[in-house]
Amino acid sequence: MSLRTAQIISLLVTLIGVAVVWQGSNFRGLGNQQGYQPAQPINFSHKVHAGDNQIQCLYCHSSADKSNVAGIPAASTCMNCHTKILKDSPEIQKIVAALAQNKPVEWVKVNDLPDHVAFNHSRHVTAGVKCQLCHGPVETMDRVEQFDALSMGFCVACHRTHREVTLDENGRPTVTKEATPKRLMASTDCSVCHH
Amino acid sequence: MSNGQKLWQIFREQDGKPVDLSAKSPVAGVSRRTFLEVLGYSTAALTLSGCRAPQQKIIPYLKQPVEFTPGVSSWFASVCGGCSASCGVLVKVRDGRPIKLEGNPDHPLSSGGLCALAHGMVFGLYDPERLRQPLIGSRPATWEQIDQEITQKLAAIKQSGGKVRLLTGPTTGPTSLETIQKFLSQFSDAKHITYQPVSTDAIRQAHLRSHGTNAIPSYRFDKARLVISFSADFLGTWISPVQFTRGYAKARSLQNGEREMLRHVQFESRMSLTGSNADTRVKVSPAEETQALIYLAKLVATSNEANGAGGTSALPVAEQLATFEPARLNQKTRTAVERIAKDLMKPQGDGLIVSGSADADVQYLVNFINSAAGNYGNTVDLAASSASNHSSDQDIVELVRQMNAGEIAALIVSGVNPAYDYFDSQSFIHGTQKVPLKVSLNSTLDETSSLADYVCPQSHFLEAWDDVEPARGTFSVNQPTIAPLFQTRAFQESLLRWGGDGRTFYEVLRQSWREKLFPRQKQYTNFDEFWDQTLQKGVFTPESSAIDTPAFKSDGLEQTIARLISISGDTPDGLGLVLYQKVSLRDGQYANNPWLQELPDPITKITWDNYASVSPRYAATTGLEEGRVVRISKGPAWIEVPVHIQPGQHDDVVAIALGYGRTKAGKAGNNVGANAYAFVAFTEGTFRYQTAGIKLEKTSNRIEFAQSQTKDSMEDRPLVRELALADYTKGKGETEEEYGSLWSPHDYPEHKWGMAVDLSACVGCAACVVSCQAENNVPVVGKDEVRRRREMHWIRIDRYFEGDREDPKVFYQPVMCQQCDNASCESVCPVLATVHSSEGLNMQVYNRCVGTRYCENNCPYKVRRFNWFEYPHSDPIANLALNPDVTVRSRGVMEKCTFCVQRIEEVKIRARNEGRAINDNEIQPACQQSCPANAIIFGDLTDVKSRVAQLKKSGRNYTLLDELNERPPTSYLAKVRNSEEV
Amino acid sequence: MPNIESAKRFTAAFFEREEDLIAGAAEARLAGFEVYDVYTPYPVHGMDRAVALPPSRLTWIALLAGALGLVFGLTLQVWTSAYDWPLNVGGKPFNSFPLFIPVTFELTVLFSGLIAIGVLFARNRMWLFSKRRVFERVTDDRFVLVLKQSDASFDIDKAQRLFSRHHAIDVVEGDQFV
Amino acid sequence: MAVSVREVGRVEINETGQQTASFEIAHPVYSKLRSPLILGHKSYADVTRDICQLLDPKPGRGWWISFSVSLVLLVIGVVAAVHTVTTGIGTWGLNKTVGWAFGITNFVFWIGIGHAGTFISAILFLFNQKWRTSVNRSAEAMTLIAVMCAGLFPIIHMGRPWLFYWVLPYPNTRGTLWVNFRSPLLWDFFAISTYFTISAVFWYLGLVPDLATARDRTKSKLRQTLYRAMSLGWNGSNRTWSRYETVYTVLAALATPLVLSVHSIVSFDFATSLIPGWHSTIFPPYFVAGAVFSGFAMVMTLMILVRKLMHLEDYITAQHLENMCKVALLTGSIVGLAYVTEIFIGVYSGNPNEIFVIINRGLGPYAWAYWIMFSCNALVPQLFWFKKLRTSIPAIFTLSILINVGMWFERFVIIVTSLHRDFLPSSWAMYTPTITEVGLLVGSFGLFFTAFLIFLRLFPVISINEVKGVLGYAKH
Repeated sequence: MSLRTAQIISLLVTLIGVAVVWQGSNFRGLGNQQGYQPAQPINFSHKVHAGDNQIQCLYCHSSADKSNVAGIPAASTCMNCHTKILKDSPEIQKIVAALAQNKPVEWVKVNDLPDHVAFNHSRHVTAGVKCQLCHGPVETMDRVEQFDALSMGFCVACHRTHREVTLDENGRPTVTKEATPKRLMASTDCSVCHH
Repeated sequence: MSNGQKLWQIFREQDGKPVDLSAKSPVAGVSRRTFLEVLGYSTAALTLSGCRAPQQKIIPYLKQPVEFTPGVSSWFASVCGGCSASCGVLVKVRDGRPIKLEGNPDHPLSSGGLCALAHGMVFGLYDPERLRQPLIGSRPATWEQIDQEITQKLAAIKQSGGKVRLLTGPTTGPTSLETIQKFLSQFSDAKHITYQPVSTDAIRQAHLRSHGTNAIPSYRFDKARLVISFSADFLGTWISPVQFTRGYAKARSLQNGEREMLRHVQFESRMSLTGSNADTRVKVSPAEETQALIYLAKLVATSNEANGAGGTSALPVAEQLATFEPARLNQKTRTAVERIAKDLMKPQGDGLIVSGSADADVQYLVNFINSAAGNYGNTVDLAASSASNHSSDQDIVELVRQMNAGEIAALIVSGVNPAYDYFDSQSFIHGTQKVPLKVSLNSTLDETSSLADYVCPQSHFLEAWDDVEPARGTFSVNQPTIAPLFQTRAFQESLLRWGGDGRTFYEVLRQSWREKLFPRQKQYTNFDEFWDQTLQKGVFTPESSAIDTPAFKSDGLEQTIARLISISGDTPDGLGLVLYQKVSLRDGQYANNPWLQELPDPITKITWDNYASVSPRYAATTGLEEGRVVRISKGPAWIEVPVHIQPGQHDDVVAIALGYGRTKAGKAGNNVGANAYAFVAFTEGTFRYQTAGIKLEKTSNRIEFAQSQTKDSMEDRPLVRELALADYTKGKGETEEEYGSLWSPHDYPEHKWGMAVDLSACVGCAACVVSCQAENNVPVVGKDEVRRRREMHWIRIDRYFEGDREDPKVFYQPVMCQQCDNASCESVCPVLATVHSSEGLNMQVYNRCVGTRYCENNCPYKVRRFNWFEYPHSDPIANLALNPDVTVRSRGVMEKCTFCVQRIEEVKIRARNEGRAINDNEIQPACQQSCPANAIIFGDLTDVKSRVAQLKKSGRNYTLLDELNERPPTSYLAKVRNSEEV
Repeated sequence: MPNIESAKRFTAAFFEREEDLIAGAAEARLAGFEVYDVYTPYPVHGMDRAVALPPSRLTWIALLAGALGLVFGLTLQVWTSAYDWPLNVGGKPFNSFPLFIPVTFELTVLFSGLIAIGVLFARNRMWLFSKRRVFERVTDDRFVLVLKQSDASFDIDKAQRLFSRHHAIDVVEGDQFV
Repeated sequence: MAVSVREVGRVEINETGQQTASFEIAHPVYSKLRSPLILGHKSYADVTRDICQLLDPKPGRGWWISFSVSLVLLVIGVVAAVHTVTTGIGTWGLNKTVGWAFGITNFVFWIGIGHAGTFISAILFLFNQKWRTSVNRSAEAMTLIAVMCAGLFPIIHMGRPWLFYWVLPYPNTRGTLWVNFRSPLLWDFFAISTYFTISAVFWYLGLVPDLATARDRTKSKLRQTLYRAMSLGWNGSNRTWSRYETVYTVLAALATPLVLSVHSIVSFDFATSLIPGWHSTIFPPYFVAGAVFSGFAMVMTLMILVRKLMHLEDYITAQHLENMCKVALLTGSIVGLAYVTEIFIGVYSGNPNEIFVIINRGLGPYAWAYWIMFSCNALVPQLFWFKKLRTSIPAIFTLSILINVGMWFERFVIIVTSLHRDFLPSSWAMYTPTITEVGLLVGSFGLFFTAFLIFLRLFPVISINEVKGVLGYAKH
């Protein structure tokens, strides 16, 4: 092994080291479900409902502004419209059947936080945080996928900038306004989410 | 009912209640614990990359109920079914699961307090060992079968006119009683027998004699200024402990600048929770106790006030008493009695004498003194007499006789377990064999149920409708907060079925309320409105037509006194046995509840066991050591229990707790301790819990107690600080020394949570411990682990004995995490798993903790608890009791009190969503909420007007271990004893 | 130092005693020979002077490395604890400087030591399986003096005489040192 | 030995026109007073042979017996460790009051042992103590192994050891949540890893020339490849030597404060906390002295075994052992002084908690441990005042073992007696070790001896080149 090779190797090592430190915060750890896009029992399209037909998120996810969970609409909610619209489509028939057999639809959970995280939808919704901030451009998704890593880093990215956060054209969160008054800050106390 | 899933099905069908698995319900997919596990093994898992968390399902409603939001807790006012005291409770229901009981502040009796037992009830609901369907013999059966067979057999009895007996515990609900009567009325010879293993029947009988009313008065400790208790454990287990503790604490409170307080004198032979709180505790043997009482009666009867006061019929017995000489009493006791006799008579009516004695004669004498002192109508209230704890010892004895004589055709048992706790259980068991039809309505296959032909498990009180009238004129409805988990039904339902009544008990209940109670109020014209209001308020008190107290009847008093004098004189000294109940297990009905089993006894700090308490001197003279197993016997009755050396106990007395030694309680309760009921005697129409002349022999075995505290003394350290009322009123008090700091403290812009613990109020009842356990998913570790000093309770109550071990002063000190500003635990954690919040909380992040236990070592208060093992959370039913707002901790992480941060966050979020500030007292940690004595006050220190901030200004305020300069926002208010000096 | 490639022919003398070696080397140098290098089984003190080897500059490198470690350690701690994400730990100030000293010290030593030795290895071309000519028994009990025959003017007899005067037991000539 | 060359710049041209330079060599002056360090009038070749021949031949019975014994111990330890990690720390005797006991005791004990090696090689090197040459190699090896043993315990004793890497300040997906640089445990982590790295490097550097020697002698192909790889093409060139010595000195200079820092920092685990009996400013010097004390005791034990096992009596002479005894005597007396000072200060402070700890140690339930510690560490070393004992091998052997026992108990006493009765009597508790913990202690010794025996077979036990350097010492 010559001096040359030794130099090359040591150079590589250094580069890798730098890369690790630089990119470390983007590594994908266990439980990172980003891009998770499971098949659902009913082929429901958010694009059609939230996108094309402009139905408000809260119409179906009605507890998002009251509870820690956003809530999945009851089958009855679907039938509010679908008794008239597309009542014959096979997908709708599934819901009809579910109601008939008194057997609720078992949706597959897409955005699933670890059990040691207590996330409260209502606080974020009432604080004016857009759903898309975490869930991404759902109104463009035919089948919903997990838009962001939803890692702790993702959460504190907003919480640590005590400012209002909005989305840029790519639907990426961006810090816009100046710092809001101190007492309205998003807290970074561990116990806000971990208890 | 095999798995959790089915259970939810039932749920859905019956109630249309939610099945929201997205909430952190342990039955859904990955529980918190499993997740932490996964997280834990992440290093391993990372290598097999791309592995995902298991797929989780969300199951929404079919039809959205309007009043209900998933993930938001709703509260229902109801009644605690733990004992017949029937305290008012609020049931916290989350996603269809009742997960917590809390005191109902609007309830006139318990007024927001709750006892340890009540907090354990939630666990009872999800006890996996409850019967899940009716049984015929031991075979599972359907209700149809059961109803059919039983109705047939009852019909036959109706023809033959055989005796039918319904044996229940004390029942206060008007509708329930009505149902029972209606059911029994169909038989020619039927009787409802109420039975209590530990009864207060003597009081009832005494009042029958003294006032001609068949009642147990309600004692108004809140009105009393002087309480004289003859071994009545009214703070622990006697009649209605929560109500009494509330009143007692109220009358002793110094939190609002009061300058005087109730004075409490206790005469007792063993060290009871109540006695340990007394201002003056006089240690007497049972025989001396009786003499002391007679002596008091003498002084009262012969005092001028009594005669001057007229009204009382003191005079007839005055002469008889005048001749009495309390030969047994030592000087100390005499002076104590003389002193209280003086105070008792002036001013009239604010004294209160209570006695725990099961001797009707003694109680009669007590009534005499109370009436002579003019306490009736003031501190002793017959008008609102207590309906709870009504039972007749005579009746069950008679029943057992008849059973053995083969006279009973049908025996229906509901909610009682005589096969275990009847003093002569053998003859009861033997008797049952002669009863053709034995039906048990108990909810578990306990000692009695296993003897029955038919077991028709009744629902848990959280699953059923009921009504109660614990005190005359105080009505509550007990509403179900969850559909029955199993195929069970309320015992009233069963009786209705068998009585051929087609209605549901709910209908019966509404109807009887419409007919009986609705008319007794004017506020509402519409019954439904009245009904809803009552349900929401949790209590209904009609305008009572005032009943004036009947006059004291002294006929027979002389014989009584004569007898008492003779027995108290004759009974030989020598070893006597005193049987008592523990605050945790009471009569043993809930022995299968591990929360209660693991609750350290307030006095001995021993868990998972009962034992024979003896005095230090007795132990020394007979060479007994702690834990030495002894055989105690009297006649045929014998028991083998370990010895516990109890400071402050009388030398001639051995005390053993009842309620242990269950054989068919369940996994947790079986064979814990030994059954002492065999020592109960039935004399003069009442069960007696004291016997003289027992034999005590050492055995060769010795055991180690599972004890949460082994050191009794404070080692002369100023841990619990004490003031005499005299000094306190003179303004003497603590002056907190301010220690300097090397650096400027951090600022707490928004809130600064703080707590004050009033040691003067705290009676050490340990309700907070179980409340905390229920709220924070604190695991149960079992006897061996407690033995290894690894119990997990987040709040503990330190108990210290000071002074002469034969007659010590007792101190209680609840210790939870003090949330120190300069927390020594935080700076040593290498991974920042415990840091300080911007609101002054000492946060503990379970998922960050790697378990070095350095914080535990460095915590001077030793309040941190480590998960030594993976504590079991495998049972899907038991897991339903878990609080979804609190992470279930995995093996290897540290945990501790967080001031119930989940509650703080909940209220903060609510307030912010509503855009308002948080009100003082809006946030209550579990310990504060349930404290019957209001000893714990929590609040925001940045708000100078908050109650806690005010209390910290008090002269009694001090910081535990302040010399360490940990600067905790938690502080203590010094204990004040109502005496001249400490 | 002479670069290895240019050394074409060499003369090596083997000695048994370090005194002979030192004397031989020193004299050879003064006599105008170009001492290529000296090979010994253990570090012979005074050798550097005998062949006029300048003192090593590695000490300075170690010093700089240490300084680097110090700065790195201190920055890391102050930045992470006081600027990047300040947390209230036990009520202590965000920048708890005194508590940062131990780690700073350790990092200083670590950097200094590792870098120094790294440079040493690089400078001496020491790495795994690095191959270099090793003289017979030089790692045992022989002392070897190697003269470079850089040009024709090299007087082999004179060298021979010089060697034998210092009791050299053997003299070899060779091509292509490396 | 020093040879100084004095030049007389005299260059003359003789008749033949040839240049001749003449000068004299000042020969070194050897002391007649010093006794030789190495016995048996060894030549360079003898030294090489003596040391290297220990490597090639198949190991003897003595080695195999001791190896299999220590291997068994090691297996016991592994079982205990696996049991602990899979079942939980609950398998230990700890409780809510005593959070540390055996685990940390072993940790501090082994770290202490790990101090002698670097002390000998670095500090004695700087003080130019020639006698170190025949012991430093194995002493350093011992250090490394001991530090390995020590390093295992903080990891095993964690509740979730698989997450130990969380103490590293690396960028992560938690918004980069860093670590707590205020925690002595973190200091430990840095101190120990640094200490291990530097010691390893230092040891290896000293090893390189000897590996070259071994490379040039060994017959076995395998060994040859190994030594070739590790000797980094060493050829004894003087340029290499001169840089080598510079760096060696630099490392020695760095290692010296490092040795002192490591145990000071370990002592901070206790000193910076507020537990009475821990919270004490005397700890750093007291711990360092203790560490060197125990370290030397262990070196003596090992050296006595080694010289017997490998017939190195000529190299590791009574003189070496006597010198080490003297060091042990010094450090032991410092430790004894520390004990007394602790008692004095504890009582003098007037702090009731401190006073209580002193009493509780001497008379409490763990008094037996305290008195074992006191007699073994404060009294036993005093015997080294007698030259008879300093020079009798069996005596040294027994005493050194006693000292090791004592030093283990010192850590046990400090940790357990301080914890089990602290501020609130309500939480007072007793600690009794479980079989698992004992297994771990035994296992750590197993690891220690297994590794050391392997070292004996693999590397020159004595620094060949350094010994050659001192052969002339006291020669005439």
